[in-house]
Amino acid sequence: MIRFVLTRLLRAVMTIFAVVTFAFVVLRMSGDPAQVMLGPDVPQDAVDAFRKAWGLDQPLWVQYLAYIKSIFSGDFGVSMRDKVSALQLVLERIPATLQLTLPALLLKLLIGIPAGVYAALHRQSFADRGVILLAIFGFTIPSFVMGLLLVLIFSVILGVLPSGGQDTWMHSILPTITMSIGGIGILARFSRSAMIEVMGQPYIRTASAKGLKWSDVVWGHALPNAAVPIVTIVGFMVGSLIAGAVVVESIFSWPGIGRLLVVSVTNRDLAVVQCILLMIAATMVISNLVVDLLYGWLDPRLRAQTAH
Amino acid sequence: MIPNLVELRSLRVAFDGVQVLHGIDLDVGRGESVGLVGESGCGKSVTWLAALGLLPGKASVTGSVRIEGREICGGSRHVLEEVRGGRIAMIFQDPSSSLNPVIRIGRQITEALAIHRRLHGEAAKTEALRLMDMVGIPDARRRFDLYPHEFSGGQCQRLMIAMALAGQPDLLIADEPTTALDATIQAQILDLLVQLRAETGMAMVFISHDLGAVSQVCERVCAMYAGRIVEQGRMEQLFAEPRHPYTRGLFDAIPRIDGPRQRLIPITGTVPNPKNLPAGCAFSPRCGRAVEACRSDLPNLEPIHDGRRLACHRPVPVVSAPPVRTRTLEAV
Amino acid sequence: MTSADMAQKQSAQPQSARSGVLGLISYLRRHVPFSVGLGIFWLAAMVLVACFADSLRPYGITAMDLTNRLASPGNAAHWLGTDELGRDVLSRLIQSIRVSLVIAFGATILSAVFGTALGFAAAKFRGAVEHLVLVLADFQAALPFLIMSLAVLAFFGSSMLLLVCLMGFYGWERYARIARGLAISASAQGYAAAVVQLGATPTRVYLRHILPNVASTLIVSMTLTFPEIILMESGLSFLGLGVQPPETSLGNMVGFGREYLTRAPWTMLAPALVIMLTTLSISLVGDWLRDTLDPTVR
Amino acid sequence: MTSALLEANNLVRIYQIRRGLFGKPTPVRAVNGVSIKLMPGETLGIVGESGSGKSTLGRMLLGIDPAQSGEVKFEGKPMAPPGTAEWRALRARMQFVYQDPLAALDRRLTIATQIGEPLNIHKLIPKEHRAARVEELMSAVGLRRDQAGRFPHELSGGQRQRAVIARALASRPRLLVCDEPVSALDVSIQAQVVNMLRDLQEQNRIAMIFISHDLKVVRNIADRVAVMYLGQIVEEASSDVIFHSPRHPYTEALVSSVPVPGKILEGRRILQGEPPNPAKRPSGCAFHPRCPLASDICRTSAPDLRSIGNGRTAACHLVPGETAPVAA
Repeated sequence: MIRFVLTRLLRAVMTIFAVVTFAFVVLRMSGDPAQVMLGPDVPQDAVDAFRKAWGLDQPLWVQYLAYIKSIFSGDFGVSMRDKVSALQLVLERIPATLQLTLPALLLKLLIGIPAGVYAALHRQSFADRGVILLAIFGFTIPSFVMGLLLVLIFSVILGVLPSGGQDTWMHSILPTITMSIGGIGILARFSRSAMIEVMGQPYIRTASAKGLKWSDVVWGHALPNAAVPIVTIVGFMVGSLIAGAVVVESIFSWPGIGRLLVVSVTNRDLAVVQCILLMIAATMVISNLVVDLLYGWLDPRLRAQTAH
Repeated sequence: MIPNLVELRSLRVAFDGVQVLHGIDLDVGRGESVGLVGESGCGKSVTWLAALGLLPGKASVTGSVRIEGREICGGSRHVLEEVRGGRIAMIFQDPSSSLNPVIRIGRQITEALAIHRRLHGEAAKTEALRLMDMVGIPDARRRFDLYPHEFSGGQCQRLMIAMALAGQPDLLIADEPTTALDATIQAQILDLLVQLRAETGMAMVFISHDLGAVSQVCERVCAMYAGRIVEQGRMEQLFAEPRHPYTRGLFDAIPRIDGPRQRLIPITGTVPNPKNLPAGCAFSPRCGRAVEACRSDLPNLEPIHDGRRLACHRPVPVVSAPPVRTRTLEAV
Repeated sequence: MTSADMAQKQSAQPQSARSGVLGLISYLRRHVPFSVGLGIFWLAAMVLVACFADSLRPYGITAMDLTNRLASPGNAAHWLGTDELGRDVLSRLIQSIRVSLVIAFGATILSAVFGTALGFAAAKFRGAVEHLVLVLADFQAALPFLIMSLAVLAFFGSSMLLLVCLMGFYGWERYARIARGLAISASAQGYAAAVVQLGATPTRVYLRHILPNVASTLIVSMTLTFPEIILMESGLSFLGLGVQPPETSLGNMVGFGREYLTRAPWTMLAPALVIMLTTLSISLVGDWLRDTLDPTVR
Repeated sequence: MTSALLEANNLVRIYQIRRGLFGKPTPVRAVNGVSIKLMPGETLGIVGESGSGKSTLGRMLLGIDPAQSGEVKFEGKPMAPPGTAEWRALRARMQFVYQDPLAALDRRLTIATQIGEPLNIHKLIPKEHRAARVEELMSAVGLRRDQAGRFPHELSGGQRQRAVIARALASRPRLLVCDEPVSALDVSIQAQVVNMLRDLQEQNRIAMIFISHDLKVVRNIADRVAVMYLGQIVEEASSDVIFHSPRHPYTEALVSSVPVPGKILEGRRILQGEPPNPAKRPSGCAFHPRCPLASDICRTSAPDLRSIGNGRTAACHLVPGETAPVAA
C-alpha cells in the first residue's frame, strides 16, 4: 500500500513542477511586461529602471532559479500593479471563489449522481430521457451563454435576482446555478452509463439469485462497483473547478480568483498570474491524487496489483 | 407418488417479440437430479432464469412455475426474493466474474445467511466458515476476509456453491458450472456436487452442453433443441439408446477417448435462427430421418412405452440400430 | 446490407449526378432518425454559410448605419436588427460562423492528427516512447487548459493562426489514448496480429487494417471535441482574448452583446442560439455516426 | 528417413511480470526446456491445463515469441528473427489458427477479401487467378459462394473458423499450428470442423500442431501427443497408446478426469489442489505437490524426459527407464 501512495505522490509533485516551469517559461518569453505596464510612450531609461527593479533584465534561467527559490520560501513575488504581495492578493479572493464553487460542486454531486443512477435503473422512463436531455444541454450550452440567459430571465425580465456583485447571498444564486448546470448534466450522463454497465455484470445476477431485495442488490452490490468510474470524473471536475469560475465570475462580476486572473492576465501582472496558475495546478493534481488513493480503497484489485 | 418439488408448465419466453422458449413442461422430484443438455442457443439456461425471474426486464415470461403447488411465475417481487436462495439456489458458469470483485467473500456468504436463516455477526461467520470447509476451501479461517480475485477459478466456483447452500435450498440449479474450468478441476467440482447432494439430499438441475459431465451427476436427462424439449428419460435409457435423431446425433458427434481413432460423425447444417424457425419440427432441415410430416406439423412431447418422453414423428428404431458405435458402448 | 442497396440504387439509375444526390437524400430520409436529420441539415447550412459568407452578407461587418442603432429584429434593412454601433447583426453573424467554424475545424483536425500519430507511435515503439506519450497526456490533462490559453494569448497577442494552433493542443491526449489502446489491443491478439502472421509488412498492417478500424472511433471522438473547441474559443473571445476586433466570432459577439443585454438582447441571443444549435447537432450526429460506422451494430 | 519439417531443442521462454509501477519484475519460466520433432504431414497434439505453457510453445515454434535459449529449425534452417523480410516470407509456409475467429478477422472487410489477403501479400499467383483461388478455398472449407460478400459478424462461430482456416491455407503452408481451434464451438459444429481439418491436412500433406485442453478431440486428430505440465513435456507417445495406458501419474489423472458419456466412472484418480502457478514453481518435479505417488526424490530432483520403450518418453522417477519391463 505504501509504495502505491509513494508512486502517486511522486507523480503529483512532478506534474506540479512541470506546470510551474511551463507557465514560467511561456509567460517570460511572451513579450516584455515592462513595456505593457508602463505604456508605450515612456522613455527608454524609465523602462530599463523598471526592468532592473523587477530583475527582468537577467537571463531567463537566473530569473527562474530565483523564482523557484522564492516559492519554497513562501514568497510568491509582488504584484507589479498593486505593489502588494501576490500571494496575499490571491488569498483575499479565495473565499469569494469558494463561496461559488463549493455549493456548485455540491449541487453537481447531489443532483447529478442520483439522477444518473435513477435513470440507469429506470431505462426508457421519462427520468432516463430527462437525464439524457439535461446532459446534452449541459454539454452544448456554454457557461457564459447560460449565465447571460439566466440574468436575462431572472434579473432583466422577472427582476427577482440581482445580476452582479457580491453583497447578499441572493447574489450568489445565479452564478452557482450557471456553474453547476453543465456539471450536473455531464455527471448524470456519466453515472448513468457507469451504472448501466455494472447492472449487466454477472455478479449482479448472482446477488439477486441469492434472494437479495432489489434495493440491497443496487446499494450493496451495484453502487460500490459503479463508484470507481464515477470517482474518476468527480476528481476531474473538482480539479477544474476554479477554471470554470473564470468565465462565470466575469459574467457576474464576482470578485473571485477567476476574475483576478483575467484582470492580471490582461495587465501582464506576472507574479499574480503565476501564483494563480500554481494554485490551480495544485488543486488539479491534489484532486487527482485523492482520486488515485480512493481507487486503492474502493477497488481492491488495484491495491493488489500495485502494492505487494 | 410424492408431489413434485418443482413443476414447470408450458413455460414460454420471448425477447422483443422473438420467441426463444416454446412451452417447457418439466418436473423435478424431491432430491432428484435432472440434466438439461443442448447446444448453445437452445434455451436451457433461459428456462431456469425465467422460472426464477432473473431475466432482464424486456423479457416476457408466460406459463406456470409451481413449487410444491405454490405458483411463483409472475409473482410479486417479494415472493420471488423469498424463493431465490431460500428454496431454489443457482450457480453460474464463469466463477471469476460471478462474485462481486469489490466485496470480501466472507461478507458475500454471510449476506445470504442473514436473509434466509436470520444469522448475524459471529454466528453467521462460524456458519459461513463451516460452509466453506464443506465445499473444500483450504484453511477457510485465514481466507474469510480475502477478495474474489485472490482465489483460483475452481475455488471461486466452490465459494459460489457455499453461497448457494447458505439458504439450505431444496433445489440447486447449476448452469454450466464446470465449462470454464480445467479438466482436473472440473472433475473435483463434479465430485463435490455429487457428494453434497448425498449429504444434504437436495434436488439438482445440471445444465450443460457436455454430455460426459451430465452423465456423472444426473439420474434423469432432458435434451433440448431450439427452445423445446425433444427427448426426456432416465440417464441409462437415454445414453444407451437415444431415440430422437438430434440426441443420437449429439452422442455420435462426441469424440471418444477410449476405442480406436475414427472420423467423427457431425450433424450437418447449423442451429436455426430463433427469428425464423423452420415450419414443423425445428430439427427437420438437419435431420437424416425427416419425412414430409416432420416438415409440416410440430411433434409434441409424448410419453412412450419405456417411460421416456419423445417429440419425434420418426424416432431412431430401437432394435435394428446396427452402427458399430452403440455396440462398442456396451462393450466398454 | 444498406450499403449494398445504395450501390444497386446508384447503378440502377446511371444518369446525371442529380439522381445520385436524390438517391442519397432518400436513403438518408429512410435510415436517419428525425432529430439527427435536423442536425445534419443544420450542419450543412452552417458549412454553406461559412463557405459563401462574403456573397451572403448584406452589409460589410464594420459598415455602420448610425441612423437606426440598436434596431430590433424584423427591421426592413436589417433582418436581425443592429448592434450599439448600428452594424448589421446578420452580416456579423454570418462572418462569425465562418471564423468560429474555421477555427474549430482546423483545431480538431490538428489535435486529431497530432494525437493519433503520438498514439500510434506509443503503440508501435512501446517502452520509453509509450511512457513519454502517457506522461505528456497526463500533463496535458492536469493542465488547466483555459487558463493556459488565456495566459499565452494575452502575452503573445491573439492572432488567428496562434488561436488555431493553441486550440489544436486541446484534447489531443484523448486521441492519443484511444489510438494507442486500439492499436495495442489489435496487435496483441486481434486481427492485426493475425495479419502479421500472414507475413504482411508493418506499414500494410497499420494502413489497411488498424487505421480504418481506428478511424471510425476517432471520427466519433472528433464529433465530441469539436463542440468543446467551439465553446473554448467562444469562451476566450468572450473574455476578450480570443478573436480580436475588427474580426468577429460567435464568442466575442456574445461578449459585446452583454452590455446591451437589457436594451438589445438580440445582439447576444442570435450568436448564442447559433452556438447552441451547432454544438447540439454535432453531438447528435456524432452519436448517430458512432452506431452506423460500426458494422456490427448495423 | 526424410528430414524433420520442424525441430525444436530445449526451448526456454521467460516472461517478466512487473508488480506495480516500480515493483521489481519477477521472472516466470512459461516454457522450461522443451524439445519437439515434427515430420512432414504428421500431426502432433499438445495437451495440458491452463498455465502449462502450451500456447506459448505454439507461438515459439512459429517464431512469433523469441526463445530465451534453445532454437527452432524449420526444414533444417534456423528460424529467422521476427520482423525481418525472411521471417515474413516464411509465413507463407507456416500458419497460425486462433481460438476466437471473430478476433482474428477484421470486422470491416468481407471474408472473401480476407481469405485472399495472403495471395496479395506474397503475390503467389497472378492477380486474375486470385478470385478463383479464393472460391476454391471457400468450397474446400465448406463455405457457400454467396457467403463471400458477408462480414465476419454476420457468420456463425463455425463458419468464421472455416474462413480463418481458408485464409491460413491460401498460401499452401507446409505447417499449421492451431491453438484451441474448436474449443469455442458446439459439439456438432466441432465435429464438422475437425473432420474438415483432417481431410485438408491429408489432401495437402500439411504437418499440424494441434494445441487443446480437450483430450477427446486431440485423441481423434493427432498421430502423436505430448502432455505438458508447468512448461515441460511430462509424457509423449502415439495417440493410440498414450490415453489407453498412460504412464506418467499426471497423464493418468488427466485421462481419468475425462467423463465418458453413459458411464459413471467410479474410483477415478481425482487430483486435489489447484492448477500450478508458473510464477511460484515447486522444487524438484513440478507435479510433486499434487502427485499421489510423490516420494522424497520427486521433491528434490526434477526428472528429465527419458525414453521408456516403444517410442514413448516420460519424465517421472517412478516410471522405469528403457531397460526394465514396464512396471504398474
